[in-house]
Amino acid sequence: MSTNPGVWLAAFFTLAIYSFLYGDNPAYKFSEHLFVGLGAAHAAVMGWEAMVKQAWTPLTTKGELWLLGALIGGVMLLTRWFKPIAWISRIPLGFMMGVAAGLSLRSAIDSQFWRQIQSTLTIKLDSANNILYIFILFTTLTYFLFAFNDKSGFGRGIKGIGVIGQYMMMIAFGASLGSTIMARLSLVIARLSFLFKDWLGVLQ
Amino acid sequence: MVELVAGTTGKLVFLVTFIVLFFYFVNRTAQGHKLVIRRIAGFDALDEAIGRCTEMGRPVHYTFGIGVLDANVLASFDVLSYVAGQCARLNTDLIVTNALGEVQMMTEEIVRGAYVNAGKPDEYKADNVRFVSNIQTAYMSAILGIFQRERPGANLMMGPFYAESMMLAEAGAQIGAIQVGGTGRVIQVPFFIAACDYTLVGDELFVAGAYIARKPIQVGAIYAQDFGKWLTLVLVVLGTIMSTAGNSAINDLMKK
Amino acid sequence: MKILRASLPIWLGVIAGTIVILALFFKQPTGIGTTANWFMQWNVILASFALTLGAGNVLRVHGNRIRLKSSNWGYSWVTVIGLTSYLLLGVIAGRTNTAYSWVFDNAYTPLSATVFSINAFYLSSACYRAFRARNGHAALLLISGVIVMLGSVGIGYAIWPGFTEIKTWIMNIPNSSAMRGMNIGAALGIMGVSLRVVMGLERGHLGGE
Amino acid sequence: MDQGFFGKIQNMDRRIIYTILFAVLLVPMFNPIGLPLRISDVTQSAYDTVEALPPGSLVMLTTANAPGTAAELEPQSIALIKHWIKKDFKIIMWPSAAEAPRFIDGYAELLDKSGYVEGVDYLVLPYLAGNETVFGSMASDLKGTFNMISPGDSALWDSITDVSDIDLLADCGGGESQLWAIAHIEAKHGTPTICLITAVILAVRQPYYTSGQFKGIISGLNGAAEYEVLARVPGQGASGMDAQSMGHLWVVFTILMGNIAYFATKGKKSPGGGM
Repeated sequence: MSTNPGVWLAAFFTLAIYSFLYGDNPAYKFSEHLFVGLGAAHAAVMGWEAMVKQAWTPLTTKGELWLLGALIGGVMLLTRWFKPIAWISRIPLGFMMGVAAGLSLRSAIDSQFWRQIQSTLTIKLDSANNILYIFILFTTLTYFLFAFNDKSGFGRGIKGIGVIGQYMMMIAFGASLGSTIMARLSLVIARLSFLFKDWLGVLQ
Repeated sequence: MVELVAGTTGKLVFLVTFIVLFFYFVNRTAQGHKLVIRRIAGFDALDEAIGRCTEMGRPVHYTFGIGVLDANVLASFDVLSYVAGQCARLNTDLIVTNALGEVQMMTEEIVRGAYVNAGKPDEYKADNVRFVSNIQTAYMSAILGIFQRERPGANLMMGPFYAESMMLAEAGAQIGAIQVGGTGRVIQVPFFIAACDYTLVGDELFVAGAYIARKPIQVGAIYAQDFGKWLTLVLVVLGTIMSTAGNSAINDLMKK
Repeated sequence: MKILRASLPIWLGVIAGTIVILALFFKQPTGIGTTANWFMQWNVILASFALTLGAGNVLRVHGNRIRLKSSNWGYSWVTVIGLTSYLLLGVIAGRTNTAYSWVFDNAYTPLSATVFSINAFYLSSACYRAFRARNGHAALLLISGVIVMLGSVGIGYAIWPGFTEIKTWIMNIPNSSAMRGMNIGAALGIMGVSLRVVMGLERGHLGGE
Repeated sequence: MDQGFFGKIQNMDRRIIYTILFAVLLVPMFNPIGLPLRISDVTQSAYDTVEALPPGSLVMLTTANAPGTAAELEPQSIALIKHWIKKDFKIIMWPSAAEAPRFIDGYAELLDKSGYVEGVDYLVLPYLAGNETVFGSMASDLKGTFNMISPGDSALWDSITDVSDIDLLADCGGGESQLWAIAHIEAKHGTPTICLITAVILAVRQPYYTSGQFKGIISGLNGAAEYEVLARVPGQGASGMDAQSMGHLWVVFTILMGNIAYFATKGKKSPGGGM
């Protein structure tokens, strides 16, 4: 059995969280509340360090004045804690939203849309697997057509193809769920190995 | 002097076409042409979920997931403002939990706005729009606690979800809440499918504003997106047939 | 002042977004690329500031609970004390400080890892209910899920080697193509929403209409 | 109310499922069975991509590893880095998430022990917030993004000008970061990219492997175990595989029981499955 107080502490937290599987209790409540605090603090510390390294130090030691824009924007973000001037925080927020939207449009059009289609177009319909691949892609994408009236004959036709797509998606979802079990069990195995190896020392 | 980056001409042409069509359809809707959108069960289920909470006298829980402020969050805002309006009208408590400081600020305004619009500004409870944590696991543990202690009758999850989707959906199922999940992050959809009563799959979430609020701008966007899908369908069928015949014209064109 | 409040955020978003998008397409004039780089680097710094907002939010929520003596308010003290002491330690002594790392390794890490691992239990009980062949959808979900589960581990292979082969086929053909279809659909949805922001038509994120 | 045997199974208390799951995971941990391991095509390609690079190549690891995902990502990362050390690569490491720096501390220690010199043979870049933006920024101006490193600070850093000098990018994480890596870095510079991911997201990353945007994928604890075998670097990955097998078997068993009970009682509605 471990004599390291850190290991004992870690073991306490591990058991406290698992106790929630049985039901809510004070040990869980304590751990949950402590974790919320530690989590917020760690994020803030990382934010602070990155800000100092990337903006403050180069600005003050190397005189990189263009960084001033970002620092002012950052301070404007913090105005939200002061009700009368909280609106100022929307200015950098608008900027951030713009950059984020621009970048996500870039990656959506390029790697998620264009190159995925390009890769599809190199497929030759010369084997059952390839034909099936295109068929499933076609029906799935049809499911995501929205702009039609589902009462018209045309609409019913599209909907029919979409229903096939829905069945195909179910196969994909099943595959996801199946491969997820593996991922999640790994986490439990790691915790159990901590408890029985590092803490209790009964496992080699 | 203007010079394009090699291999981007095709994408640029597509983007410009997309924008032109977008404005064309926005104009048409604004002029009063009725544009139709197919039925989406997940959105229709929102009323059922809220209504059940009203009958049982239990609160509705609404959350965005842990992801960054992106397209999913924006779409979710439209759903939230509808849900908050219905809750205000039916005098049902609404608990909103958040993982992003920026989103918290915006949700407070959306929920308060909905209560004001319903003529019940005094019934807005600031304490019910809660920032929980920006760390994923802390966010999960806090919401598990809320489920056990406040027992919401409906759990609505719309936004950029990561691994928290499975835990929240299963914890919601365990307390017997009626659940609607929706995310554009396709990978998390299976977990909602497994444990929710209704699921908005991928792109369906982005239709929220157009479907629920029928805003012309959003309806226009849906039509432009459908154009992109039709184009893809045609390209895929034509392109693979041509590629089988040994002709790579479309692919060469897309490389330009 | 009113213009500043309502329009400036939108316009900054429009300018920033447009430049970032144009930089994907235009090599010349070089100014576009350079400005886009600046904007992205500013955004990285702004994001660091935004990270610190979370701590403020948590303090406000739990401060209110203590003040109003809401249910379980005693535990809110745990949050407030944990947050402030760990934050001070990190800012004053730095992340690489021994005490900071000790708390990270022995409290933060086990808490986070254990909460995450609860997923395994919730997933198993969700599958227990969802994988029930009550209709065509659920039957397909069940069959593909079970095959992938057995095909992923040694024991599945030991029972019948075919599980591994069928699993590889499911992952490469039906799964890959359906996911590709969904990805393409979602990409177009993201494009629609992003364009609305970049063109200044979306205001929801700046606090209502 | 008497539900009968099958009724009871259908509404089995989840705590029973949980308790037995704990037990079946523990047994093989004490008594390893030694079940066979199959190398999957995605892991093989990842290994081949690394193996094909000449010694002394410059590689970069961007990691979003966190305590929640470390059970899977840590064994993968260690196996990959050990392989890199064998190949004598120059290594740049960057934490792309706030929880990742603590893990990079560990990798740096491993490199130090193998005779690597910080700044010359390997370099750790500091964490920057901003998620996707950082990847976009790195792709267009690597040196500007990490402006805190001055000329003269690191011989390795001085020897490169931008991302195109990097011969292989490995992105590790359970979130979106791999997509950002290919959307910005791979798309712009054609940098060969492999990813280290949790088994959960393999299903959605597969199309990007088929299209060649990823040159290989190491996924989940089994991916780590497979990579350990391929690169001949024994590690933690293989040790959990028997417990995995038993856990899967139990979950499949509960699902089968649930179905039998469902058909025996002609089933009542339970939640899930709505679309």
